Amino acid sequence: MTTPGPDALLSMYAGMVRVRTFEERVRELFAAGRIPGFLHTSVGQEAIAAGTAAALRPDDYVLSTHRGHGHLVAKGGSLRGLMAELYGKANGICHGKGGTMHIADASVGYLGANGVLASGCVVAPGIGLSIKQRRSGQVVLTFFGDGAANRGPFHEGVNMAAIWALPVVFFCENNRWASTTASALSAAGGSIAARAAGYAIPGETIDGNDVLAVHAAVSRAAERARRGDGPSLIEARTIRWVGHFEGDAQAYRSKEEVAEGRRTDPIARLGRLLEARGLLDAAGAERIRTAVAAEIDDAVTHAEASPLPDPREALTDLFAYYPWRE
Amino acid sequence: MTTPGPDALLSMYAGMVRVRTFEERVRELFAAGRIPGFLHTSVGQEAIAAGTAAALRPDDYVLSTHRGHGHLVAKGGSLRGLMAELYGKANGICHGKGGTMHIADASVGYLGANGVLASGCVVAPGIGLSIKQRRSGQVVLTFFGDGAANRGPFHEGVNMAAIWALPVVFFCENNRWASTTASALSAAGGSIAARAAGYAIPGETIDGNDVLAVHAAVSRAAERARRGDGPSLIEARTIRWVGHFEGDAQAYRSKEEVAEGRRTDPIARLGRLLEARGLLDAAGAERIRTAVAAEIDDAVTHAEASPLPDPREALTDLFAYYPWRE
Amino acid sequence: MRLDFGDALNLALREEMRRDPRVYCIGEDIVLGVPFGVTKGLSDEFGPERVLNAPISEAAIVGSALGAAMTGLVPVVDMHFADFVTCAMDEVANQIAKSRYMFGGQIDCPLVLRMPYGIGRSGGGHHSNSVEAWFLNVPGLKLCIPSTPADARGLLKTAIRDPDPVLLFEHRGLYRLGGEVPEAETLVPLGVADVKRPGRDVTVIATARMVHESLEAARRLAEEGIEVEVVDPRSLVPLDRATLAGSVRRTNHVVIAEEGPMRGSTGAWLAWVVMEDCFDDLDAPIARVAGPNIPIPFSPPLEAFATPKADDVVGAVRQVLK
Amino acid sequence: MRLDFGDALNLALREEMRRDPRVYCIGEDIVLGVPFGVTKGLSDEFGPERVLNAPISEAAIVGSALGAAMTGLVPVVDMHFADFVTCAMDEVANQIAKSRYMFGGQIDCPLVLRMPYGIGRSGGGHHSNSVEAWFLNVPGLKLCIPSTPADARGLLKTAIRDPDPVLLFEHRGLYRLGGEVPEAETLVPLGVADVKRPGRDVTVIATARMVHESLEAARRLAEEGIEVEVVDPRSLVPLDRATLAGSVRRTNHVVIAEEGPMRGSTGAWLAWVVMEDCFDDLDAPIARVAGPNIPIPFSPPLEAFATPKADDVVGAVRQVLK
Ligand SMILES: Cc1ncc(C[n+]2csc(CCOP(=O)(O)OP(=O)(O)O)c2C)c(N)n1
Ligand SMILES: Cc1ncc(C[n+]2csc(CCOP(=O)(O)OP(=O)(O)O)c2C)c(N)n1
Ligand SMILES: [Mg+2]
Ligand SMILES: [Mg+2]
Repeated sequence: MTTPGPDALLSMYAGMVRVRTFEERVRELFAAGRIPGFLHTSVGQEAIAAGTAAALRPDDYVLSTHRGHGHLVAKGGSLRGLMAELYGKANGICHGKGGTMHIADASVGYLGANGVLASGCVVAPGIGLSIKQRRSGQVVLTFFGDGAANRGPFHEGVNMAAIWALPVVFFCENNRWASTTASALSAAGGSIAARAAGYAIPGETIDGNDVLAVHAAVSRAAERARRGDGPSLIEARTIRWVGHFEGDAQAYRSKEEVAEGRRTDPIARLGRLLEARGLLDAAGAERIRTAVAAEIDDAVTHAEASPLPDPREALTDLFAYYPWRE
Repeated sequence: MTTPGPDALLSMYAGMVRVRTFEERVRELFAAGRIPGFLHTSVGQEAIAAGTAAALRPDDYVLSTHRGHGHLVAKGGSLRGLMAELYGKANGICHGKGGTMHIADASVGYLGANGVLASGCVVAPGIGLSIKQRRSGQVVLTFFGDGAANRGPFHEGVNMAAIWALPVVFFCENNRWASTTASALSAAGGSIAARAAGYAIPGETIDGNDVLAVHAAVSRAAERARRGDGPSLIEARTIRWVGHFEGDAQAYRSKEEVAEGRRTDPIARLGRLLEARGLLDAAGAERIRTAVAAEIDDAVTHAEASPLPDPREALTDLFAYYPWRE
Repeated sequence: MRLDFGDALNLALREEMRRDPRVYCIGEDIVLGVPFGVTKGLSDEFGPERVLNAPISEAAIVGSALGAAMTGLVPVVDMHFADFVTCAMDEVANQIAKSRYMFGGQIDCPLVLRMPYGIGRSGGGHHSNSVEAWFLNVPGLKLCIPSTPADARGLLKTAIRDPDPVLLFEHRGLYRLGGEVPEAETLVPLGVADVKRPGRDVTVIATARMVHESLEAARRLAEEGIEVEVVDPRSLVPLDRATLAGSVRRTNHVVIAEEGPMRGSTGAWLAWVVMEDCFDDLDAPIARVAGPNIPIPFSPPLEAFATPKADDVVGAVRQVLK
Repeated sequence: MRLDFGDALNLALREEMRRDPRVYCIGEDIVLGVPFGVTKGLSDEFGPERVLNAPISEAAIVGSALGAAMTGLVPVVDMHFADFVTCAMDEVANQIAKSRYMFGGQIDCPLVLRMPYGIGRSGGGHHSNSVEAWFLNVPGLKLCIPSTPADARGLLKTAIRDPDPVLLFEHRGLYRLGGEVPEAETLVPLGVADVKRPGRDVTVIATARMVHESLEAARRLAEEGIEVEVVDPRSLVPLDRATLAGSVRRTNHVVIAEEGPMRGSTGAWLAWVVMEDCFDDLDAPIARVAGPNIPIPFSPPLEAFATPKADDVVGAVRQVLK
């Protein structure tokens, strides 16, 4: 496993900035009524999106969640296509049919956000089967939350991937909360990673706000998967800085938790390391922020200028083949 | 926890003989075309039925499986009611509506065989909730097989029972096979009990052909549950002597496995111990067999003599209250 | 008193939990009542033992309700979104619906599944579905679908007191709809339809949100002198066939309006019921208003296309009258 | 050649697996083909990579099929018993049916779910159900329901080659039914109904086992000079409305026969379709034959009561003709 060099570190930094800026912009747009739907953003959890993407190959697959914008941004999805989709525009990557919770971008192996928790855990083994059969050497990484880990598909998917030694990485983003419900009160034993032992697969808990730890853990798991040694389970501890969804009053948690999140800001943390290594200075960081802001401005401008779909487009895309009139 | 005295030992012995004789008789009756349905018997697994029942209180609850006759016989269900149900007779315990895979006998806390694997794992926590709310000091034990352990409800039920410290005993009968599929090839890690650690609850593997080991493990788990310390997971290794269902050609396993089962016959094993302790001799064993045979003869005679239900009885028992004509 | 639909449900829960200590609520995020507020404040009054924030384990939430109901409690499950009943489909269709029957009536199963459902606010394909039609085809379940705050409160109270499993379909677009609710504890019986507006020309049989779209359509058509009778079945199982038939025999014209997709839906079943009871009373073919046969799309204009509205009811009424 | 229904399905699987290396089978106990023998011998020819004995994990079996289908394989899932689709309902209704649509057509989902279903041999409440009606109300799925060995083979082959998800409902009571199957590889297209017996007096629209009960009824009625036309839709989505309507326009009398419970069922949907297309062609109300609204009981006389038979079709035909 190669430890990331200067370029890799800088691109992970830029990747986190891109995710953060994208999500913050989306929140503003939602507040301004430009974006519809039930919106869940990943502000504070950027190290996970950037670290996993950096450890994966471009042709590897990712299955995501209801909180998936960052995963797609980091995987290299088109910001224009993504933003236009969030707006529900005709040229959105899903023609406006998916929206925030159901976006996919097959061109970068991102096979879907998902409105149903833990669904990726059972879809992933099938992608693993096809990778194995095609001998493509790819890997599939499926994200799920600490709350989703309590659903049956987690168990069935991990077990299936384990017995067939499928190239799957099960990645749990533990941000302490499932909406208003504390993970500590809903996941028996308090550790998702500890469940790996029951299937005789590797399970580790990492600091999800340390992009290097995320990169290292996913690199290990991906190499193992490519070797044909089967799946791994990674639990990354992190903190969501914002509401579960936009509009969440957050009566269930203390301000202190968010403050803790800001203290452990994954972007600032890598920034300090890059400075220490002389790879980044204030001006350089500013350049990155400016460049990213420009990309996102472009995506917003594009989305704003794009047309809404014709209502009758609702009837398209259901079947690949359906010549019948009913 | 009290170790079983002479009477308890003898009644466990008689219990195993009763289950074995009942199941063997049912197989004959099925072969003779007297009993309809998809029949799964527990020949060889009697130590589990008898050992668990002996460790539970009469008012404790049991949730069973498609292979549940023995569990009900051991829990003290009416042999007449059970046999008549297997025959599909009007006076069967379920009026002929349930049959082999869906029998219940609420009078002894047996809340159902089940045709859907692992279902009991999610029903049990609710019984645990009601026990807790009623402060009745009862326990609920739910049986499931090694194959069923791979279904999602196992995970959801164990986790829920664990976080709420519910009085549930999860009892896995590992007879090595799920129909034609080897447990070793379908349960990652090879140990169901090992999965308990992931939920921070006790999990132990026992010799399911040693009725004393079963009794001891269930007694420990039940005491823990009654203390309010929550659920336990027990995996009992055993061997099914017969086909998965009546008519199973068993092409998937060697004759040697069945021979091994007979060598480790739980009844003979306890019989030797009872003889060694001078509690049972050949004549005594014969008396037990004769008495049990008489009970079962009575149940069969009763079932044979009982009427089939009137076809229109199919319309009853659906709702407790449904005065409407539609 | 005036209450909105969500608060009327909250009142019903409070009243029934006060009346019967066996009643408890279970679901995800119900202590704070997220997202719809129906269970808000219940845990302050009744405590955490009776208002259980469950882990995200739909099969265990629903399956445990069966276990509790069989052994002396009365669970009221909040499905969060009815879309997720798919995650507990076996527990509903094979366990809850069948246990009493398969066990020859040995056990009762007094439980309620509250099913927040329906389209709106770009919820998208996983948070917008009408799934009640599936359960019509599952014998052993009773199904209610209120359209007003008074009916919501009255049906939920009846459902909680019913010894059998009842699914209550609550359209999430109605939660903030206001309406008059009796001061006195008033139960609405199952199997009794309600004529929401009398009229002599056409019978519109509508459920939940479509009752309001149909009333709007009736108001518009009244201006042209077309008198529409809007009949709300309120419960689908049992179904008040007599009231439906009575109306059809007077109007001789029928429109059936629902939100879910057209194919294999509740409306198709209701159309059959009308055919069976009133074939000779029909002066024209029945017209149906329902959603197109697509998942619910995200983008507002697409979602609007997938959402049956008053206009559609107006069009259907004109069709059956021409 | 003469083959039984199960062997015809086995042949279709062999032919398609030989033709297309992307096709694989997954399910419980399919290597030995327990309990119905449909997949027997496939692993000898195609090896364990393409005939996967899965753990008892319905959600993972069905969910993994979606993952494989999205990334280049063509899974054929054996549900073991269709009753257990409840254990993977989210994967079918929310994931498989909707992914292509929600993703704006970016992915194809070529997979088949083989659904052994139906009543018989005292299988009881958990192994006897007709569940196809649920999926009519789930846009995004194609549904087939063959009644003969030739149709079974032809429809399964077509389903495997179809780029969209197809559910194939195989009545378990038909597996050992023999019939003529073409030597040549013959596909049966979706959306094309088949007139199993021509007749001028009554159209009986029937599916799967009820096709045979209806043919038996037709033979009996022919002795009285009543000529029954038996029409088998073969696929429910897409549905060949033209053939159904064409028959009804000739006979002006309709009976619809299915095995599942009456309420909210496939037959209610088909009745609506006939009403919509042929209201003015009907000389009498449609009559329906279906199961009672109960779970399937175990005891033979009770199970028989729950099983629609030729007698019921005969009765229904007399009713529409009187
Ligand atoms: C099967 C299912 N149940 C419930 C929901 C409603 N829901 C959406 S997000 C959420 C909380 C998820 O928590 P977690 O898995 O920890 O992810 P996070 O939101 O923290 O990223 C819930 C309950 C859902 N979308 N799917
Ligand atoms: C959910 C579900 N899937 C599949 C089946 C079909 N089936 C019945 S028994 C059985 C094997 C069960 O194996 P195990 O759980 O080990 O119990 P055992 O039969 O060995 O006692 C299978 C696959 C079922 N009844 N329920
Ligand atoms: Mg979380
Ligand atoms: Mg087993």
